[in-house]
Amino acid sequence: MIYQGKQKIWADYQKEIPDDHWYYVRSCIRQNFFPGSEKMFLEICRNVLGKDFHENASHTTCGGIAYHCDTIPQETVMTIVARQFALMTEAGYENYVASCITSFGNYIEILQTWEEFPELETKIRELLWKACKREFKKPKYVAHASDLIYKYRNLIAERAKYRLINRHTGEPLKVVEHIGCHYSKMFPSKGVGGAEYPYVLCGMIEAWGGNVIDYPERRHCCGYGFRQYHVKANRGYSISNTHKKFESMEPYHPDMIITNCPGCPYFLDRWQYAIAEMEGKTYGENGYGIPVFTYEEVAGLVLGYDPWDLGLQLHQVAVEPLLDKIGVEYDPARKYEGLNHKNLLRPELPGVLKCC
Amino acid sequence: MKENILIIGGGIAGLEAAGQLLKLGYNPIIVEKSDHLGGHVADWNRLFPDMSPAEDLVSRLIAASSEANIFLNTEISFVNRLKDSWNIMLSNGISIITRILLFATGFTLFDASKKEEYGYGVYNQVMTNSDLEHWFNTGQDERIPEEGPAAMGFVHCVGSRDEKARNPQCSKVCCITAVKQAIEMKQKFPEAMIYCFYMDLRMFGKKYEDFYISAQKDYGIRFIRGRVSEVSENIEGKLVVKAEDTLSGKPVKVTLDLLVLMSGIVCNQQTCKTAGLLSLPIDSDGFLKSRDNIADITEAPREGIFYAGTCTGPKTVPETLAEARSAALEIHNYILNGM
Amino acid sequence: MRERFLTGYNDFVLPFMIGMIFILSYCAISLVRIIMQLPKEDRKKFFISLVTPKTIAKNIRDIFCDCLFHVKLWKRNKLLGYMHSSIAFGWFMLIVIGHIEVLFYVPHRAKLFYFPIFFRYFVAETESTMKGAFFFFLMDFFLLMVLSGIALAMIKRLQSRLFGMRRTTNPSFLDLIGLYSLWAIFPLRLIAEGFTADISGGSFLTKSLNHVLNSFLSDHTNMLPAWWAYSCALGVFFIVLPFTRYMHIPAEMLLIPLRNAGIKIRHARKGLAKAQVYACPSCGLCIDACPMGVMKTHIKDTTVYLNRQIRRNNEARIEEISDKCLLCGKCTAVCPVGVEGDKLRIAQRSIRRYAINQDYSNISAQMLPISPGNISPAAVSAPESAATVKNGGKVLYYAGCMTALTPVIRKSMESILTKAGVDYELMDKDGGLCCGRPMMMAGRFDQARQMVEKNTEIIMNSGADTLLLTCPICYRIFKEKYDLKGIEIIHHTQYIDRLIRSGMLRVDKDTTRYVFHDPCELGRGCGVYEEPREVLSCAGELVEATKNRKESICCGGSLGSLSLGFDKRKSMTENALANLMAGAPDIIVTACPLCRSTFNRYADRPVEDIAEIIDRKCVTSAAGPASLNPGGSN
Amino acid sequence: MDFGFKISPSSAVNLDNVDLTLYNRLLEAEPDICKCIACGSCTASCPANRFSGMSVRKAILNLQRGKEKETARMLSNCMLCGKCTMVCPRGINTRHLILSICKLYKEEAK
Repeated sequence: MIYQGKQKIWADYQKEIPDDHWYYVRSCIRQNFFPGSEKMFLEICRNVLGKDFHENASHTTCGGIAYHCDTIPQETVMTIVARQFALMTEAGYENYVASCITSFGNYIEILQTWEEFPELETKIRELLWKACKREFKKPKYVAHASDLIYKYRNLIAERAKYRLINRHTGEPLKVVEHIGCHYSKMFPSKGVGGAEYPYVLCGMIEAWGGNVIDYPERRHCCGYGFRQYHVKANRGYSISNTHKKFESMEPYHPDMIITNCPGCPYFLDRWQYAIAEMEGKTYGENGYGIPVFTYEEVAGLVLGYDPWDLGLQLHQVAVEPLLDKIGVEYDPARKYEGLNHKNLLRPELPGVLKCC
Repeated sequence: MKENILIIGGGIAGLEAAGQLLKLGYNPIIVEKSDHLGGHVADWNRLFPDMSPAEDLVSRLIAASSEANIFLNTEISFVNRLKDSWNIMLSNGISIITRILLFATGFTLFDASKKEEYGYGVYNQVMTNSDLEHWFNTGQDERIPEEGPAAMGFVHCVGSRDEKARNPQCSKVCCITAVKQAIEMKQKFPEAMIYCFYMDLRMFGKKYEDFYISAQKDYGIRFIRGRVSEVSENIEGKLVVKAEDTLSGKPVKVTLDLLVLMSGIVCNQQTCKTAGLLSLPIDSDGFLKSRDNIADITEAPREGIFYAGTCTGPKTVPETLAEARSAALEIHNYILNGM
Repeated sequence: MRERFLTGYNDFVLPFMIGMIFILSYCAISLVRIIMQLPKEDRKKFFISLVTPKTIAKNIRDIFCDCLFHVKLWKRNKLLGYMHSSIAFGWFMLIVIGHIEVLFYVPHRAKLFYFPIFFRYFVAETESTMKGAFFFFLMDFFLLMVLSGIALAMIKRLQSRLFGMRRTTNPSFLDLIGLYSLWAIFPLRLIAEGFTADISGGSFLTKSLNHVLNSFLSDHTNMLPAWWAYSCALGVFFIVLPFTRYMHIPAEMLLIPLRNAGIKIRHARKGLAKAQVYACPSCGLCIDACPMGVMKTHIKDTTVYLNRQIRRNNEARIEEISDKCLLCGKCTAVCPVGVEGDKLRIAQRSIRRYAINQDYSNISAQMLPISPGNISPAAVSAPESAATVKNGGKVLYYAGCMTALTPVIRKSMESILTKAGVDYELMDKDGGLCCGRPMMMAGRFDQARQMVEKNTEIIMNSGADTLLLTCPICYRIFKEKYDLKGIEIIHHTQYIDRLIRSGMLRVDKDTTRYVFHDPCELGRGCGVYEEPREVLSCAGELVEATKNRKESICCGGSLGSLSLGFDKRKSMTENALANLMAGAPDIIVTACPLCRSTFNRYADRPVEDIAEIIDRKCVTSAAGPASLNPGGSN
Repeated sequence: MDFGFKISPSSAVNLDNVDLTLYNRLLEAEPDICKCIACGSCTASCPANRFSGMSVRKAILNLQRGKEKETARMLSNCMLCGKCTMVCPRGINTRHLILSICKLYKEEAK
């Protein structure tokens, strides 16, 4: 591997990301899967770094899941997106940041389509007006939330309590970065680092002290694939692809996986349990799995937030071995204690995959 | 006084045209931007289909054109149109007045790093056809181990027939070059397993098909019809190459020690700039536009300007030489017929 | 005549006796083994044939014609015929007359095996033996006959072309010993008898020699060594005989009755196959006959060498030789002793073991795209009732795989049928099953049988009463292996001939010169020679090739060869084409799709199927459609 | 545990893991197989194609890709009629090739 070669490509794919004043839209599913992530994003941007991030409770889904599941037509998804833009315009923002990778891809795809087919844009404006009497301006900048964390990575590193370093050996942690397919595979120029060697997560990992692993199936999909998971008959295909990724990264013995997509961490995390049950195989050390994180969770961890406040107890793969490696302080007894100090109850432990 | 003819480019087309024009009694002036004559062919080792050394051809051409005025490391700075001629200002400060210009500006090899998925410049064992020829010539390249690669691959059509790489045209020579290089590698390393990943095999020229059969039968080179989709590195630092074997409709994966990218022929950006100085049109494929693509391939739409070789599109060596001779004759007739 | 020795014995008879006893016991054991190796029903058939007067007569006639007079060789080349029959018949007569002499003069010695052979040593002439002069003359006459044969044999080794042979076999070491001992026997006998002629009497040859010998060798001391040498030569010849090509002498005498009993090769190495292999005299006629012979490299792949390798159990070479052969059958046609080179090779192929064995049980007749109109009500009933629909029955035309690649033949044939008003149906319009012959030729009988069964089912259900074929490869297996009760199997050359004869087809004659190439499977394979010629004579002038009919040269494209590559076949095709040029034909005509496409590749003039020509030349017949079914009229 | 779905093996052919021992033996007997240019004439003319998908082109390719069972399945209905030999533009002796494959490779376990 020639690192300079990658740097050269990264240099070709730098995108302009304004520093402040963003209109933030959430993901449909992340709040259920990784509830601490979006909260942590706003916490870091607003409170730690003091930036202006606006949010509107009336924003909806972008329609991406339905679009990629082939259940709604393009005009519908475009009108939904147009309404989101209208909300942004009404709030007086022109920088639009999405929490979800599929949303991000969806916005980019729609904006590019309108550029190629302006008549479609006109039509959507009419449809939006007919539907809810709203008008919109197209955002000046569209970013994914990971772009911003990437942009703030050094600021975060300056304030970091922990680094991605194994405190027993002093070695950097071996980190697998997994980029959501819709981030830059459709429009390479819209992602930091392009499509083949995206830099957005690599940059964070490097800034926070970890070591990026480049393994053969790095580019491969997490296995979600919308229709592949949602249609049960296809679900074997979904898990087969996840399995392929783990088989490929296994020889590198990664300490953790960082992702920037709502679906990826979910499937990389939960399918490890299913694979363990089916094949009797686990990929982490001592029968554990490889812990999977969102980039916000990792940012929160290095900044010293309590792992249980980050919602890490909702992960399938136990995070404790990794927390121990980094040296993050945590109270095992508080793991299943809710914010209101109510007991969340301990989940049943799986048979093969070792969990805490 | 002998008629001045300015030849832009000192590759094989420029040299051959100069040699012919000398014989016809003119005064050819070659302007070459690099520090050597012979262009891409001078960097090549052996030429298909007879495996003749490229050096022999280039030195023969140089010898035949030695009486021409040759300016190396020189470019055209600007051009003034006079009444019936041009005043050409060169980067070395010399100005030339000529009534006739011959473009023999050749081509540029596609920058393989633009095909990011192949990892040229990123992975240690990815090289181009030109790098391999350089190794044939010098024997120096860290990417090729002394004992030879156990398995290696050739990727055809890198930057050719690729709309996204903005080169929809076929580069014509890569198929046969890949076969030639594969045979040469097999001759050097008989134990190596060699794969050629191709989209189509365009074996149009004299003896090309024989070459191909020999590669299959005598050298056991394995041809896989399918474009390489991505290249990655495994934990041992070997290349993992993925492609679809379109003939069986199945994806294939193979671990290789060396991957050679057959960079295609693309138009020379410098040529376009010079053409701009003379308001010459560029064809839709990015190469110079001839007066007619069938009957007048060597003539520009403007009087007194001629083309030879790959400045008008991908060509093989014999085609280029034939075109250079043809252009020289066109120039001769043009002068005889009183312009 | 009186005996010279009371004992009637001398040590010099020992070599002969040893050889004789050895060869007789060897032959007896071999005979029993071969007969035991025959399948039970074949063995029964054989024994019955041995007591059936008709076959007895045929056996005797064949043995005389083939073994002694070499009639087939006479027909091929007079010199060659004389050479072989002079030795065989001359020797035979020497033995017969020798025995008569013993019985006549010293009947009490008849039980001594060697006595007739060395008769002249043991007896002395008396005054009363003038009546023996008759025998003396005959003995000398036949000895001279044999000697002349031997002399010719010697000449043949140097100048085989005089005997009509371009190439001869390369003898093995033991063959050479056998050959030289055989050559030595008769001159030595002449010398031995020459030494004793003044005692035992003699005729024009021996007496004259005796005078010559006496003129410089005055006494009889040299007599004994000459008799020793004669006996030794005989002994050596008999001892080496089983290991040389001369084994054909006894083997042929077994092969003839086996053949006349109608026995077929059923095992690659045993029974009839073994008898054939040993009956091969290594004469090498098959070398010149073999179409592969145009390339020197293939000479050792001819039948004579196959037989030799089978005798040596050289498996690698047996496989190579048997796989390479085109199975054109010409070696079988020319073989003077009746070795079936093609069948022998198929038998060798049949003993190969394959790990993947084809199976067609998944294919049902319904899967084949045959139009439902083909399945007539009669089809549903039992096959026996097929005969009842014969008169109104139609022609089922099976074009076959190869014809699919030469659609012009199919098109022409269909056009002819339409013009003649024949009610026909195409059996394999959109592809069908292969007839099984190519599989058969590869020696995979089981697979071929499955195909035969599938096709039989389809044909029996078709309600047709005539099966028409344009491919001789198909035709042959349909003739030989299919059991199609009530359905006539006919090749298109025969069918067209019939159409013309019956007036259903009128053909315009012009001056075009046609040469007919006899396809191997049609001519030698099925014996169809006349009909295509009759048909062509109606269309134009028929000229003949240098070698035709039974001797026709394979086009080189045969499916029979498994291993001959495309590049190796070119020279064979060119040679076959050159053979067809003798009459300067305008058009080369054949009746096989494979021959047609093979010739077409290299021919310098048009190559056409007989159907194409007739289709072009025929005028629509006056007869109304379906007024007469030519198949039914025969 | 049965989830109602399972991990399926990759459909990709990993050329690193293809055992070519038998193929190399076949290659010795039939060196012409590398001359195949995958034109498909053999497939198009094959009468067994409709029954077992027989195709000499695919049979060769499958052996190169380690899919021997596929080849055995295809060959199971070959009638050895020789049409493929007739149409092959590279002059490959496909009939002998088929017989060689039948000799070397094992049939799918029944």
